[in-house]
Amino acid sequence: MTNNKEPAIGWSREQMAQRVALDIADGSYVNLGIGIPELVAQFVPPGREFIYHTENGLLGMGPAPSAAHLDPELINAGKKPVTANPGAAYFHHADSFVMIRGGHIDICVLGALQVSQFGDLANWSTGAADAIPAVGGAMDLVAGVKTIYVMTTHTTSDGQPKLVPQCSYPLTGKSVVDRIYTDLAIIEISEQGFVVSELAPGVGFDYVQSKTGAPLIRESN
Amino acid sequence: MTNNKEPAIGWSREQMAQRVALDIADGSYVNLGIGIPELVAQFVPPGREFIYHTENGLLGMGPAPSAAHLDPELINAGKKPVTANPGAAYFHHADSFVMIRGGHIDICVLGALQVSQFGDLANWSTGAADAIPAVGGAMDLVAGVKTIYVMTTHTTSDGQPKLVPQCSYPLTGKSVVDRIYTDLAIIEISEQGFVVSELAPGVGFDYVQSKTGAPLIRESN
Amino acid sequence: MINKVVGGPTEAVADIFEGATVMIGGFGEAGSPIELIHALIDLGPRQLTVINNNTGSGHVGLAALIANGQVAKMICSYPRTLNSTVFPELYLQKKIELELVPQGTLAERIRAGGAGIPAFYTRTSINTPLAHGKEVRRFGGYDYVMEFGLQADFALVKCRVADIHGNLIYNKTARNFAPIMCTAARCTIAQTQQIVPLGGIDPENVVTPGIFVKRVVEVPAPLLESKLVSEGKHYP
Amino acid sequence: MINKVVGGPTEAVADIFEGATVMIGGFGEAGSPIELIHALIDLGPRQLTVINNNTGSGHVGLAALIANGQVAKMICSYPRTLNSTVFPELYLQKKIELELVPQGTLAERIRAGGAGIPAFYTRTSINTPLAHGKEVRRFGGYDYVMEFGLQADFALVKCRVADIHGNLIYNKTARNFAPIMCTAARCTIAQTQQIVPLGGIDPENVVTPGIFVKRVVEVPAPLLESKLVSEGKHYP
Repeated sequence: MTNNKEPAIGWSREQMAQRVALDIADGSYVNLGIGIPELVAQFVPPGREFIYHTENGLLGMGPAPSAAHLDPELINAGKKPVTANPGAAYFHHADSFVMIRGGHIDICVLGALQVSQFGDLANWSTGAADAIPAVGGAMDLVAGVKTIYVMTTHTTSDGQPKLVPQCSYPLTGKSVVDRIYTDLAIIEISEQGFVVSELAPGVGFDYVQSKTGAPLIRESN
Repeated sequence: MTNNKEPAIGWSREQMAQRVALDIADGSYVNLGIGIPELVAQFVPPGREFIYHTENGLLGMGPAPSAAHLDPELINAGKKPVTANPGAAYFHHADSFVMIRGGHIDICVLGALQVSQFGDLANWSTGAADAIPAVGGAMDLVAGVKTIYVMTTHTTSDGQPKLVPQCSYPLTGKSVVDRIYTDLAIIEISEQGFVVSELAPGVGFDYVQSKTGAPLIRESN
Repeated sequence: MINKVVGGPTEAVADIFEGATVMIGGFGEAGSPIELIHALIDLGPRQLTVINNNTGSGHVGLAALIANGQVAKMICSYPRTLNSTVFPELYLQKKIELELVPQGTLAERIRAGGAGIPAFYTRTSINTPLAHGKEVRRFGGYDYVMEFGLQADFALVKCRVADIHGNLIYNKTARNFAPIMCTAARCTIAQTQQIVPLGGIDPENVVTPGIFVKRVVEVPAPLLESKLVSEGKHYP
Repeated sequence: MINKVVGGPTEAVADIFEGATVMIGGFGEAGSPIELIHALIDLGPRQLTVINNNTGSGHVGLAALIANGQVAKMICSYPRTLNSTVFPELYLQKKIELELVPQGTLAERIRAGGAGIPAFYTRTSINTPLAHGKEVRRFGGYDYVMEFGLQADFALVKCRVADIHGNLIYNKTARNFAPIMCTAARCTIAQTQQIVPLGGIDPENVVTPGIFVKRVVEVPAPLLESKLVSEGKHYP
């Protein structure tokens, strides 16, 4: 049942994004973090409609434009060109963060450097002395959005666990993450710690545990 | 020089309004309280332009409309129909009070029940047990607007002083009034108390003092 | 797919419950969602806390809701206006509670409630009876009063145009409290004179983005409170 | 009579003084008032505190202002972006100060500064290093951090259309920080692609009412920061 081989196993980034999208209810207001989370928009299940918020001041964000329709003043939080869907609205930054801080956004999908077993998130700084600290809207999002999903590779590029007993990097927020989608598993944050709710095809519980820095709990059936 | 007779002497309400208007600089953003202060808009000196703010959500308020152009959804803070001048803007209540609380309005002209010699204003409640307390935007205006002018009859309808050593009615704000325009005189608030800067034609200093509840100071020339 | 349009005022307000806190847009009659208020009277929940700048006039709209005994407490800045007799009478009989809040503080408290700000400081009301019992704190040499954010279970607002996502635009000074109330209520219900297709409102001109609105109901020709009052109408 | 239009960027920024606090609109290049910033470089005042979400890119606009040694301190949320090298180098050499503020807190602090709110509470940054040294207070069972309003001597913003009273409308997501910065500065200077007669902007659609704007300067075809950066341009 277990699989301890090292070659590419588990979900691809696209499959992770698809899996996240499946868990978002029709009609949700969604904020997608920069990077991998942006992929989620490509996998909206048939019959569902999500409305995307980008914290720089647009609700109803659409996909990237064709080269002919680029507008350097219509961008997302990652400063990449986007479009506005019918029914969109522009607003200023204070109003945009009313949506975030006021708890009006249903779901935010973010990347992570580390997630602790009790849902602490570190995703803005490694705390290195020579780093330029930059936080953007991450702390506002985890403090205000109703549900926080993290989407991340299960380990760092050099194989270190990103799911840890306690974050060693500076926190973005404490006890803020609800669920983690990795290439290996879907993991809920419970009062007891990490609970594995789903394993990627061909991936065993023990293998995931071996890649995780804190104890995993099998979901009780 | 003094005049102790009781018949109508001093400035009319229109003359008071004209006198106030003379003291407002070109280009000022002005909020006029309900009642007598509204008359000021009729006496803008030639060559000057004032922009009127009404706290229910309009900057660039114009005069009352003709009966044919009444719109029950275009009203002033006194809930009377008004118009919008070219260059006007509508906004919601929180934004409207950003203008007030944030110190962006240059001058507010208000009525008064009482003004103390140190500039305390009482204009929202007599404190009577059977009164329905109602404050509206008066406390916001006196707390936020840069310059507060009071426009009032010098005494109550039964001859009691409205300019007093200390307000007996509940305060709207403490040390907020800059200048008082009455039917008898123009009175500045100084650190020493009431200073008479101008007397209405035919009105003597002693007469004004006799109608005032606190000592008046002659302006030094 | 997202379509927030519901059939009518009755359906729109059907889940407003006894003891609910309800923000109601409008400054006097401008922006008063009178059809939604009348539907709330038909529904009949009692012990409501209502947040509005005033207390209605005559015997229609908000005044009728109060007259019908459904309102336990009003939070407002100016409870007496022309033709306002219902609230004053009940207040003097101590049959209704009043929390009097300066108008700008009321607006800011509602905005704060919608913005996730639990408390803020303002100079408004300092050294007055309305600051009694409130925390006073000094910043930069001046005293300020601490005020709390206000939230509600429901907001009832009136607008001019809406789309099916709940994006709203208003009419002139009828905008007043509506945009901030939409942000501060768990369930915002908007009556609109017109519903347009998606894209019918320029994204640059949206005043209330749809994220703040749960239900939209079309009322093409809303009643005019002042007209009803001058005719001596009572609701119901 | 009121006419806030001035002749050009040079005249518009002429009184910005050494040690001034300057808010500069824009999120990356979207909304960056590049002609006003270049005029500020020409003018040369030093020891500025600049408030902007970022720190510019390449060697034009805000990055050039920093490279020119005029900025003592940046208050921002995200000082590293694509092609941003000027600030990082000076920061690592300890030649420029940084106050890092979460983006939403930055926006709310600017709004508070314009709204006469000296301080407010937010959950953002609680239990993180960015809350260190700040007052924490409990409301309704949750901890919140106290944050202070931010004000400035000047704000420089870019808009799409202005009238002579200083009413402004923006272009898409270039709106970002500009409307709140306009409220929080003693002197707001707006560069606009177009000036229209009074009445040329529908009062329902005004985003920044003229009361918040002191000077308007027309720049019909503003430079595009990303284009200048890709061409390797330096200013001056």
